[in-house]
Amino acid sequence: MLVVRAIQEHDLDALYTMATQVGSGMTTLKPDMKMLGDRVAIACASFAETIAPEKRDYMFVMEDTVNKRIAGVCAIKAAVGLEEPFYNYRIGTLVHSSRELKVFTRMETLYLSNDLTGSSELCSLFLAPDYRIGNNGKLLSKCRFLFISQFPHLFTQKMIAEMRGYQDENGRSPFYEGLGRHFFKMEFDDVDALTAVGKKSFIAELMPRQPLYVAYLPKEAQDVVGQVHKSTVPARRLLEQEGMHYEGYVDIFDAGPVLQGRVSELRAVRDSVLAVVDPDTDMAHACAPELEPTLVSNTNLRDFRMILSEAAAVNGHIDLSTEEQQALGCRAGDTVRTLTLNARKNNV
Amino acid sequence: MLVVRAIQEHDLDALYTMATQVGSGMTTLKPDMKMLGDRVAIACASFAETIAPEKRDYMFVMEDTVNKRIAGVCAIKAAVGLEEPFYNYRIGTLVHSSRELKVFTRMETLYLSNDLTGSSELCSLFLAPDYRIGNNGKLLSKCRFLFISQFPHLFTQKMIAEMRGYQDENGRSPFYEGLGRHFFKMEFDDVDALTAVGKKSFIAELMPRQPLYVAYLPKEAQDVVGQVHKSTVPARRLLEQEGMHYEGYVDIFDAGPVLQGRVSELRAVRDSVLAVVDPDTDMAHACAPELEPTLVSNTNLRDFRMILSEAAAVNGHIDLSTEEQQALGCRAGDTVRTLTLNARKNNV
Amino acid sequence: MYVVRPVELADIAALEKLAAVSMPGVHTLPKTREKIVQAVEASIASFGAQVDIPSEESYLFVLEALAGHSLVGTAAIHASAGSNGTYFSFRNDVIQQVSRDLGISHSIHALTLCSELTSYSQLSSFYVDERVQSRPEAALLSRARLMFAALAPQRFSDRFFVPLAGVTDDNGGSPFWDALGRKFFQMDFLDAERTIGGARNRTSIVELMPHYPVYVPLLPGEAQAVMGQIHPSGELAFGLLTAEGFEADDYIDIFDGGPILQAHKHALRTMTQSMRCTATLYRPSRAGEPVVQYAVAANAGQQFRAVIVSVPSIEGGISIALPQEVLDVLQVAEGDDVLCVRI
Amino acid sequence: MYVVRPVELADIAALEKLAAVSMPGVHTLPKTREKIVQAVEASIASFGAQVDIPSEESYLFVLEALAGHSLVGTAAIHASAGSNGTYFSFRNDVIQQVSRDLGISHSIHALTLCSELTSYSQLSSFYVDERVQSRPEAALLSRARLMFAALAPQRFSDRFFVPLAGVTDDNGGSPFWDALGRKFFQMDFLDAERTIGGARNRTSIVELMPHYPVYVPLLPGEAQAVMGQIHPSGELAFGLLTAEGFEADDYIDIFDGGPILQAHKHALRTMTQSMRCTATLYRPSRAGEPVVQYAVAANAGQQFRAVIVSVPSIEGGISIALPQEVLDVLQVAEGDDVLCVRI
Repeated sequence: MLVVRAIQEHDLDALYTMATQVGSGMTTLKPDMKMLGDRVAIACASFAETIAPEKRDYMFVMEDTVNKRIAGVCAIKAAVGLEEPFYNYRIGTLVHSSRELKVFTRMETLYLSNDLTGSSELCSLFLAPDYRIGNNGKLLSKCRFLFISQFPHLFTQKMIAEMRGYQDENGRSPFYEGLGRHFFKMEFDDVDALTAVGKKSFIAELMPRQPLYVAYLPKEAQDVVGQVHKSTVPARRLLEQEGMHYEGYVDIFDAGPVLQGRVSELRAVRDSVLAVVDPDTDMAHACAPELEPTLVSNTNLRDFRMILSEAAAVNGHIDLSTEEQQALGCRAGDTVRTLTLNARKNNV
Repeated sequence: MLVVRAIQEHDLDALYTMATQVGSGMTTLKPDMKMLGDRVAIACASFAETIAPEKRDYMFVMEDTVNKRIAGVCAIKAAVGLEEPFYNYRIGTLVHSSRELKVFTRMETLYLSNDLTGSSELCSLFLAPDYRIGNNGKLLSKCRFLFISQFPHLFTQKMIAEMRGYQDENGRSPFYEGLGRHFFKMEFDDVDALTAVGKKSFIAELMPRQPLYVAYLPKEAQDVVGQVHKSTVPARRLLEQEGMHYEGYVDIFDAGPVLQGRVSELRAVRDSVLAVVDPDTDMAHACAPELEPTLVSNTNLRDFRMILSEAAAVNGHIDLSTEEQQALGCRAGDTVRTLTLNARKNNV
Repeated sequence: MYVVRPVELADIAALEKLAAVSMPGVHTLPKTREKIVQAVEASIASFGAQVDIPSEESYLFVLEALAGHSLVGTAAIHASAGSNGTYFSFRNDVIQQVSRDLGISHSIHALTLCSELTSYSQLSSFYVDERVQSRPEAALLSRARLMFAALAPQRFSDRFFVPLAGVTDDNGGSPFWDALGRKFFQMDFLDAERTIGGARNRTSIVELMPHYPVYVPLLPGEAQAVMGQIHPSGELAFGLLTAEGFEADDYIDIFDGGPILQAHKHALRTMTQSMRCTATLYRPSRAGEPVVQYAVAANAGQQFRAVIVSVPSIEGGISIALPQEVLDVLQVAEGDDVLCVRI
Repeated sequence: MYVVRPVELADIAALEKLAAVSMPGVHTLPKTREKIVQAVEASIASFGAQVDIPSEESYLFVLEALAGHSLVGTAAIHASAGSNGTYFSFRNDVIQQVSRDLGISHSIHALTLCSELTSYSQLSSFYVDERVQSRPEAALLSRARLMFAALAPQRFSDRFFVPLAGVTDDNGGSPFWDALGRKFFQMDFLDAERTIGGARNRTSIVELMPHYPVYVPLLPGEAQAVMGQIHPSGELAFGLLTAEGFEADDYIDIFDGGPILQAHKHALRTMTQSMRCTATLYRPSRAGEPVVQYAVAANAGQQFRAVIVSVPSIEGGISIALPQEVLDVLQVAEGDDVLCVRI
């Protein structure tokens, strides 16, 4: 069984091993023992609530209970941009209109902004390649929403997730070539490496500060504004199903979209329900016929754990197997939080 | 009984009478026979679908079936800003940070924008003073959401509503005094009058186009950014309950908030259900014990009608009185759309 | 001999002929009879006006070949570019980009829509017939406007500018326009110029053109290449104006990116090096006396005249000896003041 | 007699004494012995340097009363304001607002953070002892820097500027700072000046100061009132510099809103009206001969000296007759070139 749980100090080596497999494109998970060690320490302090709420970084690992292997990682930062400025481009609209000449021109505009400062961020999701099957990816990504539903007071109302932007087959970012390169005069990968070590804000000093018309950019750069990297399409879809939307903020380098959601409108917050764990009867789940899988988490901040179960909450109760109860660190009579794995369509 | 219905040509005189009672502060409903006549004609063409979708203006009146009096009006514009630029200030954030000096300054910024161009707009709501009792205000305001749920294809995904901004007891707008006056050099009421006759865009030519730090404004102007007029507080709350939120856009003159909602996340769109009208049994509703009131509309674009009923939809059926059926212009076996008048809290 | 003088009503027919052959373009002559008549009448009214503050006056000069009384050139000067609106141009800005952490510091060139030239006096409509282009009279025509300004400073601003036509291709397209103005106006360059009548002070400009700086590195190469470059038809004017002291680096045209030359009057040779001398009658004293060429002008109204003379140097002197024929053309008598500058 | 000369190591003690009495403020003398020593050494190195392109050189001059060998004034000039970073100032911009429908057109004054002064040469550290303030030697000290620039033009830019301290209240607070800089720096004016060492070319400025134009009408009245106004301590310098040809309207200081005077060298009297003359020995010929005052300077290196002399007018002439004592102070002999300008 796979369980997603709060990271612990002893997971550092496994985390490092995973970081070596990530490759470029994810700036928050680099194989750097110092950086990762600091981050795990902050994560442990976050779950233990020994640091201020806005400094917290809740990191989760997915563990295979059979072989004890760490197969995935993901995180929620309580607030971005409070130590180093957090930059994005925001896409706005400007209308240039002359009644005399009968011209009405609607232009998209890029504004360099720190608007998302203070938002909570979903980040650092990585699943080991040999575990990329079945519902594992969903479990890993969605565990965070269940955590947020259980502990909404730990987060700001605004939740964001930065998505990797479009690159062509050669790893070339048309947006960077059309914009950033003129101001940085260095390769995209060098920029990427600098952002990885926390220098993003200093690069942003070199970005033009005045609003830019998108129409000034080459066609191929315009086309990829708000487009994700091909490999990120499924991850984007998952988040959108949970109530995150592209609202016009993009990465300043590759124009990858930032998905945003209001915590109160996340599917998990709207639809997840608490349930009391029934004593294990062995039978109910043994014969459950094609039930929709359900995300189930305990309600314990310090030792948060979540699994995917075939059981469903009915009338405030849920029937979990002994193994599942163990994975969640709970027993009959305890309260758990449940959410169907997949969103249902509205009945309209 | 009160019924809200699509406006008709013969409502013009009643509409004019109502417009004379509106007073200042609502720029879209002025007692001008020519303007109102044009608008009613557009509204009728909208319900009849004889003009392009983006030009439509769905206007509704609330009629007292007892005395045939028109007691209220409200409207939904299919798209704003496509003929004249639609201006707002957008509140953004800029961070000024110097590690060397250990200074981290987070500043709010006003950007002159046309970002909301093309959005659908809820507007022109007015209820005659002697009808401001009970649930009448809710019925009038919320009828539009039921209309949108029934005909979502007629609207853009983004729905907006401009709220009147804060003024002090003397009708003075601190925001206008702190900002607009420096650039217009005229009284707020004169500006208001100009916007009423469609000159808003030309006034906006005089606004400063560069981003402005909110901190440059006098304290009392800063304090009212995004604040509604005292008399508009209830209207704002109603819209917020339906899924509209203040997202940082404000009026360029009085800094009144623009509420925004994604159509797919409106309560009415999520929660309203279709139901078949049962034959009138007289009994069910006669003895309905403190049922929550339900908004019920027909599903007819051309002759859209909506009432507030004590009946509730159960298992896809609803029991409406004969009078109610007549008010809706439907009969047993027809399909109606229903939504509880009040939002329920999530079960968390 | 050639003389530069204010345009007169009798010149209208000749101007029509000139307009028919002169370059297509926007900074030259009016094209239709109606507009020519308007321009001539405006000029005559301007020369005749009592002026305290430069305003709508527009002075049109012609270069006349006295032999044959033919017009071979035109040049104009407007008292105030913004008398009838705001004159818009792009200012060449340099934005410093600094990142201490990365040790990077560089400059970015940006174009900012500005109205700074609004209060300047504007030179325009410079045209000389092919036969005169290589003669000093081309320079006389160009400078005569400034000599007039030196004689009647209250009629003009302390600062002057001259927009010169930018680079266009064989089809009348402008690479600069295609990269910038077209995106906002949604029309071809020549259509836009026609629509707006070649003006740079129309409300439509403030309505349609970008209010935020345009970062030059984002413009396509072809557009960058023509920024500040002149149309071949403007080379003569460009040479004359830069020799005069005009500078080309600060502003460019918002439509075609052509250069806008500008200067404070203190930087202009005609202003700083011209001398007011008393005219005397020239009586050749000895053969072979070395002579130099001067532009000489007189009168600050509709009687304004300017010619070129070759006479002995007047450096340090206070009078200039002029042949009777020149006195006649200048409409001055012995003892009258004239303005002289080396040409 | 007084002489302006480059600072020397031997002056350090005297400069310390001057620093102790001179005004608190940011555009004057360094305050600590260590910084004074640094400044003196930098100056000596600068006068000694071979310069092709103006860079980090910083030239410090002192005014010495020869009777008693006491220092009574200082003045400096930096070859390039931005040799060590970007020099930031606020440019005074005017934005035209036009609404044709309403028939409204007006101008809005805005301040834009700019780096245009970076390549200029900067005058600073002007201080004269009270006893000398009303004497022509105050003007000599101020102008000597420009005379040096005239003698060694390759050491300087074609453009010069001088920031003058702005208005502060009795507590050292600045109304302009309170309205603007404080909102970004979150500290008092004097703290900010101390933190940043009075510099205007630090990365912190680009990190903290606003990058968008500041619309002046939005500033509180007290802040608007002091824009471009000088601190009373700067009145002497302001008078001397405007008489010299500096203009005050284009830029102001980003911290206290004080004026930044600037000029192209063509606009400076010292540059345009100074004459290179051959020095001759003055032999008084007749009593009562009318004399005029000249600033006379010689040598373009560490031997640079400037004095005031009263001698017969040299207009039109090519030599200047100087008493032996003056020749000695200037360290020139008969026949050497000197630079002269009316004072």
